[in-house]
Amino acid sequence: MKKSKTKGIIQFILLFLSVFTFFVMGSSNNSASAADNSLQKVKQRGELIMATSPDYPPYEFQSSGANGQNEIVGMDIEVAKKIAKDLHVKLVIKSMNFDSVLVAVETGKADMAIGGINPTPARRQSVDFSKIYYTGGQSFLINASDVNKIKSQKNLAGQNVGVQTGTLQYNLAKQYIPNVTIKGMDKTTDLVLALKTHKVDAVGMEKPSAEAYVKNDPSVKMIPSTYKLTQNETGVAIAFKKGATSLTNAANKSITEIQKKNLTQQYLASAGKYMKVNTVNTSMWHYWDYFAKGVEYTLLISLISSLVGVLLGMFLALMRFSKLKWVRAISISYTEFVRGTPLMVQVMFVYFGIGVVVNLPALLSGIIAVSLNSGAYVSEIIRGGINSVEKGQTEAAASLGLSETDLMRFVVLPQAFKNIWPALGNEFIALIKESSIVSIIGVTDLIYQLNIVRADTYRGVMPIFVAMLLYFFMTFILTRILNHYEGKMKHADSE
Amino acid sequence: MKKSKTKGIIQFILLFLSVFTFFVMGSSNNSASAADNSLQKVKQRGELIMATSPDYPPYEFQSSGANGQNEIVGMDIEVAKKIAKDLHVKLVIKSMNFDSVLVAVETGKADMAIGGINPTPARRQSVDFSKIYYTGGQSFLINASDVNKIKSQKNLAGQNVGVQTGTLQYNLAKQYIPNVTIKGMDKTTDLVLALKTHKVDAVGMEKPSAEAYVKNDPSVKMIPSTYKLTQNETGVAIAFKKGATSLTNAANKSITEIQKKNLTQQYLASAGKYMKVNTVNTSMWHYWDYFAKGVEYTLLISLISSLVGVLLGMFLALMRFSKLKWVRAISISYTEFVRGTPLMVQVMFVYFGIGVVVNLPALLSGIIAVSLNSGAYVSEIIRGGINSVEKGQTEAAASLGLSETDLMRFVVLPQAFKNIWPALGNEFIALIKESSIVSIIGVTDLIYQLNIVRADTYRGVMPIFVAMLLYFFMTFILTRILNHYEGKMKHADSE
Amino acid sequence: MQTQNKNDDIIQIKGLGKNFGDKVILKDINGEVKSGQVICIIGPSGAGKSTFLRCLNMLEKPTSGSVIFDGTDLTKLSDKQLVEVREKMGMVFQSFNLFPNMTVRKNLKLAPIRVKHMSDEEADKVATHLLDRVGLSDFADVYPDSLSGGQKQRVAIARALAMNPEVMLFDEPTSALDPEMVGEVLGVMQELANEGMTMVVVTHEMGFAKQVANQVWFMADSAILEKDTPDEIFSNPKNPRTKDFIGKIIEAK
Amino acid sequence: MQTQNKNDDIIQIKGLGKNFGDKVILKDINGEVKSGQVICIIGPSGAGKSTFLRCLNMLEKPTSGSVIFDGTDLTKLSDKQLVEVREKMGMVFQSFNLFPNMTVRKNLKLAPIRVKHMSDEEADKVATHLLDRVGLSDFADVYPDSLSGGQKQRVAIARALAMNPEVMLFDEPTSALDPEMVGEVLGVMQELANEGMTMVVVTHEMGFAKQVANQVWFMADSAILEKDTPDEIFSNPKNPRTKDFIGKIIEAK
Ligand SMILES: Nc1ncnc2c1ncn2[C@@H]1O[C@H](COP(=O)(O)OP(=O)(O)OP(=O)(O)O)[C@@H](O)[C@H]1O
Ligand SMILES: Nc1ncnc2c1ncn2[C@@H]1O[C@H](COP(=O)(O)OP(=O)(O)OP(=O)(O)O)[C@@H](O)[C@H]1O
Ligand SMILES: [Mg+2]
Ligand SMILES: [Mg+2]
Repeated sequence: MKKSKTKGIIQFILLFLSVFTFFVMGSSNNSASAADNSLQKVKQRGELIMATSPDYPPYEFQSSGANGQNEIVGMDIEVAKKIAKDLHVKLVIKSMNFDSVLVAVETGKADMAIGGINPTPARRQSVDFSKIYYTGGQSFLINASDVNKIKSQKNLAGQNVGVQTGTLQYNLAKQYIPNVTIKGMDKTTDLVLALKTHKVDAVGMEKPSAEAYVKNDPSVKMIPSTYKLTQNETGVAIAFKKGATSLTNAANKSITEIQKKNLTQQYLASAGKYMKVNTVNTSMWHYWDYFAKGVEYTLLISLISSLVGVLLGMFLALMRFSKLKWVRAISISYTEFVRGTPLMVQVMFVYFGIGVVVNLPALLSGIIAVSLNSGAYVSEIIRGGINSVEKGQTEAAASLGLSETDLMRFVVLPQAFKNIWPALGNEFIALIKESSIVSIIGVTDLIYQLNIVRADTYRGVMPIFVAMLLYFFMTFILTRILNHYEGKMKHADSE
Repeated sequence: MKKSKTKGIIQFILLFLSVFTFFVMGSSNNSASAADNSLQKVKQRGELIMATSPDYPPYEFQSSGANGQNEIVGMDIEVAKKIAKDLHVKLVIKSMNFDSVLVAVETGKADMAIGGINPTPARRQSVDFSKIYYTGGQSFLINASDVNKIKSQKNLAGQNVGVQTGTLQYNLAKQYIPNVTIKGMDKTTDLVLALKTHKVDAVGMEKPSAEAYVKNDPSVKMIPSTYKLTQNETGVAIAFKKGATSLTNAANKSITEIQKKNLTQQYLASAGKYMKVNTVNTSMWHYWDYFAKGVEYTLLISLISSLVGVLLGMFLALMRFSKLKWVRAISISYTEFVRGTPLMVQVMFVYFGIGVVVNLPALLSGIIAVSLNSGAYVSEIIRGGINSVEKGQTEAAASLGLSETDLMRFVVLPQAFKNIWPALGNEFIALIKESSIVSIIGVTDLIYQLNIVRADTYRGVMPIFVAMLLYFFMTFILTRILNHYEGKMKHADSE
Repeated sequence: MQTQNKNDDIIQIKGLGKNFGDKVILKDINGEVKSGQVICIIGPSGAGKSTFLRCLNMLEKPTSGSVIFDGTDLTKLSDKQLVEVREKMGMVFQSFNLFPNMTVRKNLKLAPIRVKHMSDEEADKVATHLLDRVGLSDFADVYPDSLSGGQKQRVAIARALAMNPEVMLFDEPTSALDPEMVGEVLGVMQELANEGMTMVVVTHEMGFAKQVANQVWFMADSAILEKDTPDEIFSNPKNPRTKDFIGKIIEAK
Repeated sequence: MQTQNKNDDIIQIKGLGKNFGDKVILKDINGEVKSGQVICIIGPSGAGKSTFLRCLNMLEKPTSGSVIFDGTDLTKLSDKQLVEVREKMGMVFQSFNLFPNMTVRKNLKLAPIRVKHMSDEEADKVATHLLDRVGLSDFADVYPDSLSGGQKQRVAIARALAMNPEVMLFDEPTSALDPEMVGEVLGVMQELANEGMTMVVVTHEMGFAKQVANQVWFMADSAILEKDTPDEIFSNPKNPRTKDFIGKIIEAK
């Protein structure tokens, strides 16, 4: 009973809004309708030109489908096609930035703009809108096995609900679901995994995203939310040039038919299929460029950091043999402190700490942090190398009257470096693994890229496994190469 | 001109909504007003009982102020005090879950509920609302130095704007700010740091949060957004029992005065002061329990993982000496693979991978991953220990006719373990550092806790530094302890 | 177990060969050790002396040929059967190889208890007796690390004797020792020889060889090049390689 | 620089003492080495022989007493001045200490070029001459790793001679060598002595001491307990510690 009352109020608001809309539109239309030949022009041209920004699945998005070519697909495209068909004209799609979409309509470069556009009052100032053809809003994803248990938002009372931390969904769930236990996570993919592993009973997310998941994964189902949101925010409509009433009305006729036959569901399903092609079918191969970029950055970071690390380490090691106590103290303190704290906290410290003073990009911060870290370890390696040179060498040099500098230059350092090449090689390999930590500040290394692929494919584990293999091959192959050269060096010696 | 037109439409909507509200309220009031003695009852009692959920700064929140005691403070509390004062009664605050706040009013356990409550139509079904006393909504934080450059949302066109990824703010900024470059980050604190380091020109966030920042940090300023949102979502009002018209009207009178004198600003400022006490004044000491918990978990994870790691490592090492080729192969493959991939990717693999099959909590997943990782390294340590036992020992044992088992049991393993205690100790210390990685799956280790403190204090660097010091002290002290016992063991030997 | 050539040869080496991969370490070694004999083996570094000695008790498996001990061809035995043979051949190494994790007494008792299944008391009695014999009764309960090199080697000899072996093999038992400790170890060895123990000793101590050995075998280039009495070998070597080697060693003294 | 006791003593040791922390390694050592003399130092392990030798060229700074070399008290010199003195005292170590990262020739040339500032050709001539003298002309361009122990030690001697020293110090130059290589090194040392080089040699090679040494010093317990001609020391030692030590060594031969 309570529910029906709520519904009534909403319907009342909707009714009012429609009347209001009509009134406002009508009043501005009056001045323009006299010269409206928009529909006629489209029919003469035989083409309906639409502007859109294809980066908003499942509304509209690029699909590099099974057949290879890139095409723009999505629910909105289907709607536009339907309108064009009803007008017996060809649909021409102009792809552009979302910012430019409405401008294209205003300036007559396109007949209409479509692209998940909410008909906000502000926009109604500059363009005319069709009827709302799809209503998005908030919904929940649940496990297919729970469809009988969780039939509506009501059933979520007292359950565990996952939501992205710090989002609208978080606040909505907290305020409107009684006794709910909220689990906040950062990534939608993680939430879906949490759902599938029954760590949460439902995940709150925007309706089209939820539908995309449902279309891709038969083990999850969607239920609508009963949050109260206005049409302005949830409805989407088509934008036309102000005064293009005849074209708008023609579009509205198509939309009425779409709504009557509930075609958007069908459109969404076929958009989902494209998304399916985009994710499951092409598997991990499809994302080889993502992984390649990750490998490239990981190697780059490791390489630069190990080079800088060797320079820094050499400096620190020589400081250790200085005659000045404070120079030794600085070197020891630095080395001990860096080796006594986790790289993760060092990366954060450099990024956020130095970031307060100078404006450092994440990549540079990451390289600096890893280099500073590596320097401490390399200095210990070099020191170890110097100490590994037999004491007898120093004594022999001294007994010959060689100076300290000559001793270092001709006797100790050449032997030390020969001893430590393997250790330096291992340090580089270790950096490949350790540099994974820079992903936390957003550097696009392999870990970061795998997270992107996870988010993109809705596949939780496979990208992790692929990255794991890539890391393993990198370290494995590099270890073999190093061993090979080490062997060669040893061989060359004994000749 | 365009802008004023927009404003006009909004005013029209607001007007309509007020009328509408009045109409709905009025109609339901009619049936109850006859018996309304709500105001009278409060005055007789001499107490105004309010229900609230003090976890929503700056509206209402717990403050363990400078004077030590815990009290509930915030803008809402000031509003309630004002009403109580105007009624010449005492204010009594009942603290409860947000879910229960409206129920408390409905069932008469409290006279009013206040707590950043949006007067949604759904709620209007069960309770009466006062006038809206504060309008929240979206706003931007900018650098104080930019106040002349960025005067309104309009000036953000073409600028860099930071927003939390996946939030309403993200979509709003993308859709409404022309040519904007959006930088998405996960944490509000990171966004504020990005702002202060001029990586972004503005940060979009909810108005009260923005105000809290402004109150705490003179280097940032707030500008309002011009996004169009309905009062239902941005306005907050006080809830009363249905039909408590006299009390509602009395409250409305106070609210009118509050609005006239713009008291909410003043209230917000004083709430900000409490927040200031809550953050800056008590510095890091105030959060010692957070850090303590982090240290506790970090030590716990390291300890359990190193124990399990030693068992696993022993097992793997003995497999290495097996006579069966495939047993050796399994041990080698496992060890090489684990040592060839970063712990971070292993943690993710265990959490999300095993999580698909069994429902594992993050802490357990973290411990499992770190243990599996440590096992591989420990097995190499043990193997090294066994190999470090001189070949002569094996030959001597063989020449005496000792069996392989006796050789291992009496001769090799006792010597091996004596050799590897230091290495095992170092492995434990290394785990303290490495376990920092489990924070990425949400285990409340020291890194995780420091991020909470960062979010809580709006201080970007200090918590990182404190955690760094804590890590250092842990590893430093443990290293000294280990060295001490190592020294003792050596001493005991030579006796 | 096959029984062949039952005579007074306790060890017979027949056509013994040993390769490590492609590398020939021993080729066609022949020889007999009679019961109670002391054989000294000399020769330059890398000649294969240690490898030969280790082939005698199968610490190293020969590639070809046979080693017949007490009438049994050791090269035909399984690992299990070898254990029984090894009990009867004690071995003493250049680097002592005492077990550092046990006291001297435990070093002596371990094998008798674990291999011969002696009782603890019995093993204790044997250990006490042998430590007394090598003059180290006072050191029964210390760890090897606190002993001098000479003392360590005497303990190693006692440990080998604890298994009551028929033959003792020594691989340069004194060359890791400081000169003043060489005497005490050679003294113990000489006593052993006097008591009739069969011994095969790799050593460069000419004095010991002259005084104690029945035969000196000269090894070089993976083979035994000359076998003779110590007097003949040292004063009148026949093989030019032997001549050269003996010459160098005498010159150094 | 103070000049004292200008006589034919090239080295005078006066009340020399050395502690490592609390541990007394040398106490009140006195002695003279005349130009052209060969002194052999013998004694048990840990007696302080190496430390004493290293105090002579200040590789180890004495705690007390003085070492007067060519009339100069070395304990009073700065590090810089010491370099000049060390040029005049060559040293040969038990473990050779050749520089493994240089060829034999480079090993010989490094110090003459860097310390004596010789030209490359000059140093090359010296190196060629000395390698010829120790019989290793053919090995000038190999790395030390491919030499035998005896060859390494001969290179080490040549390297020390390349600085044209007045005195040569040897610290157990043959005790890390296989027996057949001992002779070649002692041979080179004997030649050196015959040519009149002043030498201080820590060694246990009795034959060498008897044949070459002018004096034998016996060290034990941080002190020199007896100094005498080799004949006297070996056949008629006076000090009971000496007697005991000589007895043990002779017994071992
Ligand atoms: N396990 C092995 N693998 C390969 N080659 C080996 C092995 N053990 C010994 N050798 C080689 O066999 C040869 C003979 O070694 P062995 O130790 O028997 O000589 P040796 O006469 O005892 O010499 P030394 O007097 O130096 O002890 C040497 O060239 C040595 O490098
Ligand atoms: N740098 C040092 N610090 C402390 N003690 C030392 C140091 N160098 C030597 N010693 C000690 O000084 C004592 C004498 O050592 P030194 O090497 O001079 O004896 P040695 O007579 O040469 O013995 P060996 O015959 O074993 O070479 C020994 O007890 C040794 O442990
Ligand atoms: Mg050998
Ligand atoms: Mg010495």
